[in-house]
Amino acid sequence: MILHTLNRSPTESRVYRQALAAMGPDDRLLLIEDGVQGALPSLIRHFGELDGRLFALREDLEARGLAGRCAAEVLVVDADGFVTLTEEADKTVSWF
Amino acid sequence: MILHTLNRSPTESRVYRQALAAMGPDDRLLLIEDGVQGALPSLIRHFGELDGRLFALREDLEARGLAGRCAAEVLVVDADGFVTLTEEADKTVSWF
Amino acid sequence: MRYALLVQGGPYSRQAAHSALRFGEAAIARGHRLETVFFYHDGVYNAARLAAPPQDEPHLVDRFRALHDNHGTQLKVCIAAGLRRGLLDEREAARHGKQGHSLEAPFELTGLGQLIDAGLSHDRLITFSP
Amino acid sequence: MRYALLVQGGPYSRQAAHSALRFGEAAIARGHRLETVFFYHDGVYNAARLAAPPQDEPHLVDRFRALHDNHGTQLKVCIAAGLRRGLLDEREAARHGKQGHSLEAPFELTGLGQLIDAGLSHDRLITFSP
Amino acid sequence: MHDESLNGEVLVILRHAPHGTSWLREGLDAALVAAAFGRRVTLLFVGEGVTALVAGQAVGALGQKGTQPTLEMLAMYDIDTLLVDQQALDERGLGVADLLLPVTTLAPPELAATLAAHPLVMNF
Amino acid sequence: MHDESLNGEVLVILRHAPHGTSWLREGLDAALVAAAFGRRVTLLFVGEGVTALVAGQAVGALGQKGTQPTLEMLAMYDIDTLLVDQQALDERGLGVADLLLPVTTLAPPELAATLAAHPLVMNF
Repeated sequence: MILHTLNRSPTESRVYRQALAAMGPDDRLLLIEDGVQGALPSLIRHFGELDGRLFALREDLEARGLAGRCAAEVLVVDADGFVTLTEEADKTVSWF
Repeated sequence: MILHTLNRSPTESRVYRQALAAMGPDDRLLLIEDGVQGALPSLIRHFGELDGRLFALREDLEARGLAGRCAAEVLVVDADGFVTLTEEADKTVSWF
Repeated sequence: MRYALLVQGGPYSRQAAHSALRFGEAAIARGHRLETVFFYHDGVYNAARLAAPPQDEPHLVDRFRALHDNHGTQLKVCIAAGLRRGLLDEREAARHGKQGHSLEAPFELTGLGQLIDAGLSHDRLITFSP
Repeated sequence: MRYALLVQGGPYSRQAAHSALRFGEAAIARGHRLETVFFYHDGVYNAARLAAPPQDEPHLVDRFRALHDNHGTQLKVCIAAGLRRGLLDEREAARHGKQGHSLEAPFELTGLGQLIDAGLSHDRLITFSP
Repeated sequence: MHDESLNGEVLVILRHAPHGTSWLREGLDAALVAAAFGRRVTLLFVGEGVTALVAGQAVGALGQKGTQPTLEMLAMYDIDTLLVDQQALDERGLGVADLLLPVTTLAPPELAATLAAHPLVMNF
Repeated sequence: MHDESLNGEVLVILRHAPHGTSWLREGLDAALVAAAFGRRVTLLFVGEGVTALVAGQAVGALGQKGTQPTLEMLAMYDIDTLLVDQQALDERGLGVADLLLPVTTLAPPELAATLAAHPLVMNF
C-alpha cells in the first residue's frame, strides 16, 4: 500500500488526475497544503470513489479557515496522523 | 487592447481559463515557454474562438521539437515579433 | 519606447529569467530602451553573486550584468523579498550582523515602490513569471 | 523507524520547507529517528546562511539547524543543484575562485548519490515539493 | 455595464491561496506599497485567490501569521475596492457571507473591463 | 498483467516538459546517478513528461542544451526500461513513432502496478 500526497487544488492544477491514475486499489491519498481545498464539498467529486482512503491534513485546513467546511467523507488527520499514515504505507509518493 | 502571455499547458494547469475569462474582444494571447504545448492540434480547442488573436513563440516551439506540429490557426512569432506585440498592446499581463 | 521587465522566477529552476533576457535583448535590438529589470518573488535569486553554473550552460548573472554594462539597464532587487531569501549586499549584511554578502553591484537592493513607479512611468512593463 | 526527508521547495515562496519541518518534528515526537534531510531543486535555498526573515516570521534555517543540533539529523544539500543557484561552502567558493561563501555547517554539500542511498537504506523517504 | 467608480491606477490580481505559496502575501505587499505611494489601488480576487478572503484563518505550520492580518489593514491604506470573481466563489461553494470583508462580485464580462480600466495591471 | 521484467529498484517518474522548468533535467540526473551507483532504474514518463521524448528538440532561449543529449546517454548507463503513459501520448496526438527512443507504453491499470513494483519511487 502506497501513501500519495497531493499539494495542489483540483481547481488550479490537473496533477490530481495523475495521482489518481497511479493509485492502486488499496492506496491512500492525503491532501496537504493548497491541496486541502479539494476537501470542500463542492470539489470532492474530483476524487471519485476513494471512500475511506481520502485524507486531509488538519493543520492545513485550519490555517485556511476550512476546518469546518470539509466534506463528511474526508478523514481529517493531524501531523501525528500524517506520520502514522507513512508508517502504515510501504512508501510515500509526492504529487505536486 | 491587452496582450496576455500564458506559460502553462492546458493539460497541466487550469490557469488558461483565467486568462480567457479576463480577455476582452480585441485582446491577444501569446503562448510562451511550456504554454506552447497548447498550440498542438489536439489541444487548441481549449482556446475556443481566438481566431487571429492566438500566437505562439517560435523559439519555444523549436526548443521543444514542436515547430512543425503547430495547429494551422496559431500565429507563430519570434522574439522580435513578441516585442512588436507588446508595442501594439496598451499593456501586457502575464498568466502563470 | 522605455521598457521595464519584472522577473519573478529563479534561475535554472524556471525559464522566466531566460525568457526575460531573450525579450530584453530583442527589445534593445528593435531600438527600445530597456531601462529597468526588477526582480521580485524568486526572481531575486538571479542576483546571487556566487552562482556557478556548469561551463556549458548560460551564465545568467553575467547576461544581466551585460545589460547593465552595455545598455545602462538598472537591475533592481526587491529588498524585502531578498532579505527573506538570503540576498544581502554589504550594507544590509552589516545591519543584520552577518559576515559576508550575497549580492553586489550592478544589482541593487531597492524598495517595492520602485516597481510600482517603473510600472507607471515606463511605456511598457513586461512580466516573466515562474 | 529511520526516516529521510527530501525537500524540493525554497523557503517562504512555498510551504514545502514548513511542511517538512512540521512532519520531521512530529516524526521525532512519535519516537522515530530523523536521520537525513536532503535538499534538492529549489530546496537548496533553505541552506542560505544569510537569510534574514522578519522577526515575526519563523526562521527556517534556525529550525533546520535545531534538528541537527538536537537530534543529529544530517542536512545534505545537492552540490550540483546548489552550485547553479549560488550556494557554495568555503571550499567550493575557493575552487571556483569566488570570495566568500553562502552555505555553512551543519548544512553540507554532497552528491546526489546520497539521496538515492537515503531512499534505499532508510525505512521511509518522504518528499515535500513546491 | 462597467461601473466607472471601479477605475483606478493600479490593479492587483490575486490568484493564489494563503499559506501554500508567497504569491498572495507578495501581491498584497505590492498593493500596500502602491497605496502608500498615493496610488488608487483596486484588488481583484480570482480563482483560488478568493479563498484568501475566507473568515476564520489561523497561523500556519510553524506559526506563520498568514495574510488575514494584512487584509484587515487594507482600509487603513484606503484600499476599499475589493472585486471578486463570482464564478470562483460558486465553484468553491462560497458566498459573500463567508468572507472577511465587504466585496463587489463581478460577472465574467466585467473582468476584461476591469483590466482595461487600469493603466497598471499586476498579476500574482 | 504486469510484466515482471519491468521490476527494478528505483522508479523515476518524469512529469515535466523540457526547457520550461528544471524538473526534467533534475529527475534525469537522479536517474543517471542511481544507475551509476549500480541500481536498476526504470523511467516512467507521464503527463507533460512524454514531450521530453519528442524528436527534433533544439537548444533553449539562451543556448541551453536541453535534455535531449541526456536522453541519448541513457543506454550508456544501462537505463533501457522506458515506460510511457499511453493516455498522455493520446491526449497530445503523439505516437511512439514521434519519439526519440524505443519505449513501452502502459495502459492506466499498469501504472499502479509499476509504482508498487519498485522499492524507491521518485516523482519529478
